[in-house]
Amino acid sequence: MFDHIDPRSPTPIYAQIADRVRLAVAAGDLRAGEGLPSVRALAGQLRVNPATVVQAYRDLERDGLVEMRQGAGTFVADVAVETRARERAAAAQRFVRQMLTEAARLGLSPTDLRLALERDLPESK
Amino acid sequence: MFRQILFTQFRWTRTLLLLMAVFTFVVPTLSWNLGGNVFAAGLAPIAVMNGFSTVGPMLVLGAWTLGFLLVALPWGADSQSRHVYALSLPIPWSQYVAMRFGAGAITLLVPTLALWLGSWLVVAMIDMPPTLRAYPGLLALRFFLGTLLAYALSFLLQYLAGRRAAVVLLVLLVAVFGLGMGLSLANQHELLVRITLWFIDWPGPFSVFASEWRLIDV
Amino acid sequence: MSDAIKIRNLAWRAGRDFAIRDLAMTVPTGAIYGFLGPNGSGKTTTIRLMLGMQQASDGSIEVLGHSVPRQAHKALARIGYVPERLHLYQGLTVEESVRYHRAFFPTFDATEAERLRKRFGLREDALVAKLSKGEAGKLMMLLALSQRAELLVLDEPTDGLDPVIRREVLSALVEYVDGAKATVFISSHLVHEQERICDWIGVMDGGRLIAELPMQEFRSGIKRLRVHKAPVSRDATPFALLSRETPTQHLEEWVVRGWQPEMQEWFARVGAEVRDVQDLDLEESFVELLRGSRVATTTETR
Amino acid sequence: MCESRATLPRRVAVGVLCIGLLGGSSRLTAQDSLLPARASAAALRAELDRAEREADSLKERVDALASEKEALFTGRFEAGGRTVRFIPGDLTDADRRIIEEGLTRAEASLRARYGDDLAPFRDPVVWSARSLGPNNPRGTFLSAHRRSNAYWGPRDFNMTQPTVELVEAIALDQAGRNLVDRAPRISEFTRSTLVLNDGRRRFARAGREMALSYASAGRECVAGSPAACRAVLTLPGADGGLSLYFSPADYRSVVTSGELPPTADSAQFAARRRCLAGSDTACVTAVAALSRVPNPFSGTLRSTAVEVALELGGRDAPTRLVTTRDGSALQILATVAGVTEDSLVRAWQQRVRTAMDAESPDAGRDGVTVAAWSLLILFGATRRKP
Repeated sequence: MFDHIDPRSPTPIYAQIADRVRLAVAAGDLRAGEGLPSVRALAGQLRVNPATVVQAYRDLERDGLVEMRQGAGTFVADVAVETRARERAAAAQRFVRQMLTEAARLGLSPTDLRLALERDLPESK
Repeated sequence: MFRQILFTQFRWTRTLLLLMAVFTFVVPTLSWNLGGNVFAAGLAPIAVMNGFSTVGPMLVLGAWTLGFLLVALPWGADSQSRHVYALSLPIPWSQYVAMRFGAGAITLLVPTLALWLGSWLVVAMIDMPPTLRAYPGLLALRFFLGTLLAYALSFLLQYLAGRRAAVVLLVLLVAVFGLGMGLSLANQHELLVRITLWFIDWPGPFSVFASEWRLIDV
Repeated sequence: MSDAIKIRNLAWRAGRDFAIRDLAMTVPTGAIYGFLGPNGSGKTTTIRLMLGMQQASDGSIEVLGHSVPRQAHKALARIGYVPERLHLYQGLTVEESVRYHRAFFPTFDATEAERLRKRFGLREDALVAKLSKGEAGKLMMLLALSQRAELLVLDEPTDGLDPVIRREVLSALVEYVDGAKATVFISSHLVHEQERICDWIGVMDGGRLIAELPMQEFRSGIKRLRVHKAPVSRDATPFALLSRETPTQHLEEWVVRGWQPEMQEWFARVGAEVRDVQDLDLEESFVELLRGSRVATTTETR
Repeated sequence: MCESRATLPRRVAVGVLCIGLLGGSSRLTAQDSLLPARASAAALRAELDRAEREADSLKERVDALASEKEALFTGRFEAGGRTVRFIPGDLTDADRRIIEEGLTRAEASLRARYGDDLAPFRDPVVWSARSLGPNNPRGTFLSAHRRSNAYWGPRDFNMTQPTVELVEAIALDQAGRNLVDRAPRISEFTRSTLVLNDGRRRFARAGREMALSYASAGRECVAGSPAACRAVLTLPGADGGLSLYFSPADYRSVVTSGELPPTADSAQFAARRRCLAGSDTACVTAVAALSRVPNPFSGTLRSTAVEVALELGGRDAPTRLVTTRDGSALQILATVAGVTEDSLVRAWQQRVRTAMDAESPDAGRDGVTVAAWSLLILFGATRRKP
């Protein structure tokens, strides 16, 4: 789940971690009540500052996606279906925005993008 | 803490200590062999005493060699990392140096004990006239003191000046000392002679070498 | 005491070519402080001064509340130190090295040392002289971590290690930091190593600390701008201009520090237009920062 | 004039002169008693005048020679009632004070033991001191004396007052040498050695020499036999002391140290070989064949007996030493000491054994010295970090 954390990406590491969790929750890979790895274990696994993991978990908690229980660990909260859908939409939106920024840098017009997208999307075939 | 310092000291110098112990054990026996007259008069005290005047200087030489190497080997181990480890230990530098010094001084006991044993063995084989006494313990003590002094001196040179400078200074010292001795034997009045005399006259540092190292005495 | 390390006005000189001048540095307690700088920039010297192994010619150093070098040994009792080169005695075995080290550090945890030894796969009876570079690095890290130190000072701890060992070592370090709430001071010229773990960054170059700031600020504050119709003058910019290049005729690329989105207005006022704002990763930021500082130094001296 | 104290050349000159004058006047007295004729009286007067003139010119010549010789000595002054000369010496006032003190001490030491009787034997005291120059602005003594007089090594010398001891020791040595030179028997006995200073050490050394000797007389003497001691103090007769010093058990060592004559035959060589290989009977034969047996005891050893005799004899002892000419050395020494030969031997034996006990080696001082130096050195070694 946390395989492709990229420290060189402009996106802060804590945000990357939080995104992964969000996506997993939205996709239903993580179910309510399921435990997330401990801060220490995750920091050790990713070789990142433990504070970074804590920050990611805090962000998720603020958004109501996880619960941090003192001494016990961090668990996925009971998330409503709409919330999950909203998370998914938000994730998709972030992805598209990122793509657009990159495209602008490469000088690709929105039309170019739309054509490329339609060609690769399975339904359009 | 000191036990570990002692342990490393011993680890680095154990071969040297063993060789020296063999050497000091053999020296008294040599004195009995070199004494001449052995076959003619049996193991007479005079033979041992004469022999000892020949091998006695070997003990002094041994004391200096041992003293120097006993500093150089641990210094070498420490300087391999440019003393980073020693400096990063949470004790004041002076305490570290003092412990290293103390550990080296304690290991001096190994060749000293060997000398004592060797002397004791030779003495036990001599038919001592009632008017003479043997001093195996005292000889061993003299050797210990002499070695300690040689050790302390090369310790000072090494820790104050580093390796290369230590060798240079030691050679210089020995040269001045030897030259002074030579000149004094040749009856020359020179400053060197006076310096040499200052060193070997009590309470000069080398007075322990100037006194007589004898196994048998009145 | 909120700062683990506090250095002020530090000065030190070696020969004619290298000097540390007026160095000030603050490492907050609990931080993981990345000490960046190219080889030969003075990182190791600063660390040696910090640990009282060399004597500064001027300035004050306070480590864990102890003034260095006078009370260096008191500070050292609470510091785990991993130097850039192997400093342990070659003639001892791993086990003997651990025992020797343990005798000096009051807080040394022998069970932890044993656990780490197994985890790192070090053989007890292996001679230090016979260890591979990676094993030697692990052994040094093992000793420093088993000390239960409040401050870890690591000088290029992973330099020259292969990626697998580097991972092992860094994981152990990160876990230790979380468990012991220790401060870590880690020097490296390998930038992306620091990128993951550090929350503070100090950048050293040519004997001077050219930047010291929280990682977040460091990363978000340095941007590459594409500027159309760039103004000739670069005076009175609200940000620090680190470099300026002209890849095409109409566009200039500016690397700036301390960028805020509101600063777009400044360009509008001078008749220019910012076409694009690019984030830089740590390595790029670091390179640009060094470049900027070096340009500034040469113009200063001119 | 004949009683005046003077330096050596002058004393020699004056002495020659005095003897000449006294001899002349005694001859005159003898001829007066014969009541000779006037003519012979006039001739005698003329002869006397001539003798006087000769004596005067001799005196002048001697004086001239003396002053010429004295001119070679650039340093010269009175100290402790005596004149001290230096060859060639530049002396500072500081040196003079030290020398004076040293001589006064030597004088006091001699006077305490022998009264004024040793006075004629004290002079001359001639020192060779160096012109010291800029390298040695204090003009202190260099150590030549100490080496030439075997004052080498810390056990011999108390360095707290080196120069004073130096002066004292040399003044006493010189007195001893002068004294023994005038007694031929004793000179032969001690091989011209007599040192009146630093007694205990030499007595201990004498004891060590005897204890380690291959001659049983020496070993038995330190072990307590007065007869053996008497043998040690006796110079041997024609047989080289074989019966005097050695017991048959010593013969093997005697054979080792002695020489066979060039004329020795093969049987004698064979006896020697068999003796060295362990045959006691062969040793008796081999010893008998020896051409020469070296004396196993040194003159220095025997000279300690002279010291004992001088001490026992007190005030007049030095005079008696020089004037007693008859008898063996031991008999002369008994006369000097004013006791029987046996008591002298016993007293000497006692002195040797006491000195041996007191002289046993001791490393206490060395221990303290080395410990102090090592600590000082260690302190120095902690001063600098690498």
